[in-house]
Amino acid sequence: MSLSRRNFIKGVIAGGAAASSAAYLFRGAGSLFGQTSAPGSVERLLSLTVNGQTRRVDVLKQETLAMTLRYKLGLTGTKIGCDRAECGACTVLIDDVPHYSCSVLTHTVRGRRIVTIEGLEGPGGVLHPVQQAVVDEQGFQCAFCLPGFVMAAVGALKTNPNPTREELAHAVSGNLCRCQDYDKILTSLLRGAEYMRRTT
Amino acid sequence: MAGTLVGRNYTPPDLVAKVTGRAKYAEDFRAEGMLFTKLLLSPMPHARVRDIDTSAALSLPGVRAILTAYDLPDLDGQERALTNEPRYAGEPILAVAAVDELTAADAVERIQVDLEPLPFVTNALDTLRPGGPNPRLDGNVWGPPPPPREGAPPAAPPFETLKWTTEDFAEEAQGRLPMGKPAEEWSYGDLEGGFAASALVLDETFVVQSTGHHPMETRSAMAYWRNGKLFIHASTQSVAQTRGNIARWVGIAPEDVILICEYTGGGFGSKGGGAVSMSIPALLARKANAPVMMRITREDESYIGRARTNMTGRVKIGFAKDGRITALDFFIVQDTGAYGPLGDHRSAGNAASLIYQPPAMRWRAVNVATNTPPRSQQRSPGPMQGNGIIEPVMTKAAKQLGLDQVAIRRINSPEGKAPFGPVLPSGRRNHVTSAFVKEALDRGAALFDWEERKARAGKRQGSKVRGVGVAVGPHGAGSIGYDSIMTIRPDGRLYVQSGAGNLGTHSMIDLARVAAEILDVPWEKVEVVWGDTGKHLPWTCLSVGSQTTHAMTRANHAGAMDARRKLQEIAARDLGGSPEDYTVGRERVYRRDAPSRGLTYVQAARRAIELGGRYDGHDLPGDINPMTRASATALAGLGLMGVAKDNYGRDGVTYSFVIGFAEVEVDIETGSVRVVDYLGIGDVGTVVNPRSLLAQIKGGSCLGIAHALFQKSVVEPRYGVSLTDRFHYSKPLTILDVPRQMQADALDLPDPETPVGARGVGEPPVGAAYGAVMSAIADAVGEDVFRRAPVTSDIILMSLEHGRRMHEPLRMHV
Amino acid sequence: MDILTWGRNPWDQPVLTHISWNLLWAALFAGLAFLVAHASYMIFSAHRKRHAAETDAMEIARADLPDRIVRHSLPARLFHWLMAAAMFTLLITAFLPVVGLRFPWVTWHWIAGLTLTGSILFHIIHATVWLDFWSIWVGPRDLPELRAELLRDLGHDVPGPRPGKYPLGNRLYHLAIVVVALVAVVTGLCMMVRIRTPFFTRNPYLFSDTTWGVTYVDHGLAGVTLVGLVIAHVYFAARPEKWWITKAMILGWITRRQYLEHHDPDRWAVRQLPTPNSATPNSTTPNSGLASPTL
Amino acid sequence: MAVIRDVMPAFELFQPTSVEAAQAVLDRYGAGAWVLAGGLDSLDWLKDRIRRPQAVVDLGAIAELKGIRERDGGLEIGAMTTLTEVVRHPGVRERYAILLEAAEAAASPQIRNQATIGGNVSQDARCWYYRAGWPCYRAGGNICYADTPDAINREHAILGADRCVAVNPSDTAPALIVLDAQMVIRTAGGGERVVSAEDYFVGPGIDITRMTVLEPGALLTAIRLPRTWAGAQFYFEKIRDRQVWDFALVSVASAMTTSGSTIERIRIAVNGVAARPLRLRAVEAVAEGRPRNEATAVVAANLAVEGAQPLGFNAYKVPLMRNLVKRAIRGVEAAAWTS
Repeated sequence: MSLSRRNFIKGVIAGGAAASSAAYLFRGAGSLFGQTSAPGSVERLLSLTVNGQTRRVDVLKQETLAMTLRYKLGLTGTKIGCDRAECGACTVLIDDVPHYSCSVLTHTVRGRRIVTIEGLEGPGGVLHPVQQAVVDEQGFQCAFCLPGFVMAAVGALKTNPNPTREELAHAVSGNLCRCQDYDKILTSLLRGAEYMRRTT
Repeated sequence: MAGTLVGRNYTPPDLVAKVTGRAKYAEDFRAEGMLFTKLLLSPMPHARVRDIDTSAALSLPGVRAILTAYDLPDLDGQERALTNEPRYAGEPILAVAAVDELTAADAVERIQVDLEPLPFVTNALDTLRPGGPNPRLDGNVWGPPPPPREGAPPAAPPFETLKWTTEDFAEEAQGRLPMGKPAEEWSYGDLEGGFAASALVLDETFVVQSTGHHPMETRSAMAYWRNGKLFIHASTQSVAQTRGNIARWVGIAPEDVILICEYTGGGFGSKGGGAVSMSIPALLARKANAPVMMRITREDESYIGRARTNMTGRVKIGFAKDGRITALDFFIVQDTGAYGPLGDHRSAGNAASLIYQPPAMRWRAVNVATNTPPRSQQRSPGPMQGNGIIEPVMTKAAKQLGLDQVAIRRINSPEGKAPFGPVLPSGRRNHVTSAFVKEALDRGAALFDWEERKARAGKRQGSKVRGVGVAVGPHGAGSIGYDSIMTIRPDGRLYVQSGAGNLGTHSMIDLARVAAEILDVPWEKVEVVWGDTGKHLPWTCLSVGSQTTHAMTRANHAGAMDARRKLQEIAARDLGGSPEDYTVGRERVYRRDAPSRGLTYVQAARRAIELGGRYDGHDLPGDINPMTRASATALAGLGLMGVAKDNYGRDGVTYSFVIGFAEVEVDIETGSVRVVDYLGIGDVGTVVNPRSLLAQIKGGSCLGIAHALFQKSVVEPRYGVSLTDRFHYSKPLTILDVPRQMQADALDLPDPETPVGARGVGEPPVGAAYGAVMSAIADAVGEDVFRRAPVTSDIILMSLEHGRRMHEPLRMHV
Repeated sequence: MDILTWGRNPWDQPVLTHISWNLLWAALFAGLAFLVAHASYMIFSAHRKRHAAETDAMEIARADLPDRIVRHSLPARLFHWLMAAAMFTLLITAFLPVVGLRFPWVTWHWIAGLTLTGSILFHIIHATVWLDFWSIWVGPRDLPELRAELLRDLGHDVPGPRPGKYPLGNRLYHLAIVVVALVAVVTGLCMMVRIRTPFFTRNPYLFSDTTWGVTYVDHGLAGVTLVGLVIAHVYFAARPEKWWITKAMILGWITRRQYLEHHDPDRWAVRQLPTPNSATPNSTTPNSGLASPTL
Repeated sequence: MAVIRDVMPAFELFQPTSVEAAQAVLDRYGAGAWVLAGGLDSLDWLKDRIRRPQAVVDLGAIAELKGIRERDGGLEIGAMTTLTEVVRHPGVRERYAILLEAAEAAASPQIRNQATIGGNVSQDARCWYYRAGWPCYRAGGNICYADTPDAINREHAILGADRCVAVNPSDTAPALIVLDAQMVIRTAGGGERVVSAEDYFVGPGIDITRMTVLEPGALLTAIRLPRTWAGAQFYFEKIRDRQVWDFALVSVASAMTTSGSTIERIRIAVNGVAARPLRLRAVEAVAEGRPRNEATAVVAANLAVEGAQPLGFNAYKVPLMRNLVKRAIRGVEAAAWTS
């Protein structure tokens, strides 16, 4: 390789001497490229209502909700499995409706209610009925897909609290599991529906 | 060994963290001043880096460091995380660390890499042609592994050049696998005599696809250095065994690696001993002097994330009238990708000799390298591919001989200490520890209402026709010789150190159930310590190949017996008599003849600390692994320590079996296949954790079903680039592609060669389902409709439409 | 303005894809600019033509010549108009979609291209076998004519060669069109391998990326050049003082007077008389076509 | 310059509340503008860094583009109505059930919750060569990678290919065509233009870089379902590999009215076989006035696939399309297994 190692190393040292900045995934305010707003475009600072709390966040225009949740709000329960709206690991509720948060621009959910897996527990750490059912039935294995499945199921149960096995399978069909005991996943979520009916 | 814990369902202690989102996987960790890295991937399948111009990238504000192959330690020609001679499209060439991902990505775009294209090959057969291109500068096939030498680590097989002749390829046009000079072979018995004595000989070629592992969690990792030690949050299947690999990849001592991986978002073999890419954030963090997060994208994962070896196999089988196999001749061309070598082809040969018990068999293989993404073992590596190649032939033979599909498998199935594989230098063949395949077939046929379903197979209703299929999935199911560490501490709790990965199979917790059972500690008082090499873990098997349950229940059995012995000794020392006079139970060690005389575990733990020496881990057995020794030393003095190596004997090699039963419905107007019902039934030894075990059977079955129906990987032949970089291209199974209810069961017959009786279960269901579903499709629409997988609607429809097989006969990666 | 457009192939290597379609506007502009410039010049020019009296004198002297002199044989005319139709179809199908008038153009384009190719092949054979092949070509021997014509254009009444059958401008134009059209045709035929036609299996990988890039760029350059050339050609055909030539391409003949006025009878000797009552000592090849190829 | 297919580059984001305001931004940024509906197609392009707009115009805040309204005895569906809203709407369920079926066959529940019907019909081709960012015809280059001797083109076109052999991926498109839906377009100049669903889509022969007639700056504002086919007999079927989150290999939609056993009127459309969803006019003409039976279906289905030109890996689409057209005419006999 004719890359000059000396220049290369010099360059790296020079790069390393640049000022440190915050450990965000995306540039913070006063960013390096100074993302300036064109007239009429959205304001970067916005209020997000997540799990019942309203928080002010500086969000880039191209930032997805999954990234905001994970890297700005510390809500890492929402997983990114594909980042392309294919696997469902990032599923959250927006106004009670399941969405792939990897494919929602954060600026489009201003003023809407967002619920993540961290927001399901009741006061005092009481598990949501669907969470409890998943624990009881040991619904998942590696569980990376679990938050997405649970959020999809919780969202579906809001419109159909008494689903058949078939209906619930369709409701969570936008979520992939690679350990793939879909049978047990479905059983546990169905149990969750039963628990929910019992608690309400 | 069933008891109050072993053989019963329980709620694993990690579940609440999982359902609340508090379980932290590698990418969930943050560190002060954390940088982000993005990879520059080779666009070419084989090239040489002539020059890299990073100046424009480095002048970008926020770019902190760039790591190239020059920064990586040499690994004796083995795969490294970055390369100057990319051998597959998508192989990382360099990594940029910057203050955020956007800057890192922008920087990657500003880098000029001058690549010189080199010859490449994506179809394994093409490199075997006379004058065919080689995938690497030094050859194209892996030779046979050198014979193992006492005390030395297994040497890598040689990499050689092998070309076949034009005559060898003569049969290619007929869709039959050319069989030129093999690189490896073995045989036993009278092959020709076997064929001569047979009533039916079938000679079939089958193309088994490659598929990406694609665990839901990609191989993301975050690393930082503190006081000269590397702290790395990564995703691995095997915590204990990954530490040494990371040390080697980074070029430091294993003691200087702290690996944290409490939760692993799946691996399926792709993260067996970690991932070589872990060295990128580690070395970048050192270079940039800041923590580095490497978030691996799904597309990255489809290149660097490992895949199953694809095999094109040809099998010639002779059958007697009653279906008994008289001779089996098996030839495999395995595509082992850009790196290697792998042994799937050997495992496939061994598995075939095991589940069909041919009296005469020949196995020949060529293990070919190509410029396609690197392979690793994937859930049932080898036997599963073998199932795909052979099971449809078994189904065809049954049909031609007028036999039942179950019957033909039953008559050939292994029993007891069944032999398998080649004749060893000792002059004998290996045998398994136990096999109850006939029982499993019988149980399964009954549970599945086989006869009833069989009766309606092949009958049409509207455009729909149904078929049933069965297959026997075998796989090696356990290793031996690992260590365990456990301590009974003065707080009255039993701490079991577990060096296995947490893949959610819960074998890494099940092993503690065995210890608790032996020591009779209530489950609430058991702490399993896992997921962090800073927490002093014992030398543990790789959590791959269905090993953990077998290997680690044995090790923990040994450790628990050691602790028990020490309890007895302490009691005898303090209360008189000989250790044999004492037994344990209800958290006490007490005299058998006077149960009131004894010590509580709390007392015993305190005494052990007072006594020191071997009782609290200051004096350790001589045969344990250095890692175990270091961990036990660090834990010494905390309580009564059980620490031991698994020295239990074993007569034979441990294998598990799962039988798959499938019913499918094929729409002959569209070629669509629906799996109507599925049953997996396991001959997997003693059931330790019933719910997890059935989950393994069903989950593994689903992977096999996906392989039968549509999961694939595709490589564009002209440019040698993977096309299946998205899920809707590679098509992993969804919840709507499986029966709404699946069945699974296990025989629960203990393996006689292991103290707990348990064998592994993760792998064998995959091949069982693969074979069973394809057999069922063959049963529904005809045995000759397909000779490749996945059996997609286009294949079925075209073949039915033309009345003959209508698909690419031999091409790979389509 | 970029003249070429580039893409990056799957190996991230730069590949030429097209000319920039801005060049189409450039060609149109150039064609129209020439047209305006020439028209203005013609209005104000002092082009030195043969005096009418001079022509009168010649006509009397050459009364042996027939009234009508064949300039273009029927096959030559058919060829010309077929090629013109093909050329127009090609340009329209190529460029209307570029300027935003969209329709399925590819099939028409290649059919027209094949028509053009066929007509050119016919023309080459026809011109070689039956016509005075060299009458249309330009060579060093044309330098005196060039000089004379230039001087006449500047208003000088000079002796020196007058055009033979084809004026020098005509011949230069022919040369240009030969080069450009052949480039377009040859590249176009290659490009047919990249699309679906009944003739062969589509194989976009027949050539290397670089070769294809050059092929596409050459085709594009030839295409836009043809736009300019065709504008110029149509313009000249439409100019009143050139009408006699255009008419000849339709009817096949010119009058004796036009013959004598515009041509040098020594350089374009009428070798056969179209009317039976005429005779000329130069008539040596009875029944052969009189006309040499023109555009 | 190396390629990286990750991390969306920066852009300006506009969230106008009226169509006029949206068009003003589109006008201001010209070729640098990008229209964002549900975002599921868009974000793919943006995350892959293949398309790099300066300004993204999110239509999500424009109320007039959302919702389903009664209109002239039919329905008017705002272009920004989500597929789930379409599926759940009682009017759709009662009168235009085929649209429900088609919308429900699209992608996955979460996508249907976010993806809009306007986006579904306007989405770009899913050819994996094109989507990989390769410089093909559709991307402005001069090659079709999917139609080369070795290309892997199982999902590609058998009809109407012109250089590009990609297919239209929309599930709702064939249903809208058979319902004779009218697409309401606000042109760049601000005028309203209504085209039939059939004419909304363009093939590569007409425009190789676009899937629809939408010119830059124009917006699809609504889809009108006329009364014409309300409550007709419908058939919809989508054949795909996976039963969820997969594009159609071939899909078929038909609407029909019968008198006795005779087909009075029929509309039939297929997708997944060409770069635009195809209305099968010749098939309709043959079927109308004939008895609804196997014989008619066979004649019509054979006619449907006339002129098909399969590629290396997609010849199966010919029998598949034929069989689906057959089913769309004669229906399908449900299997009734005893268990």
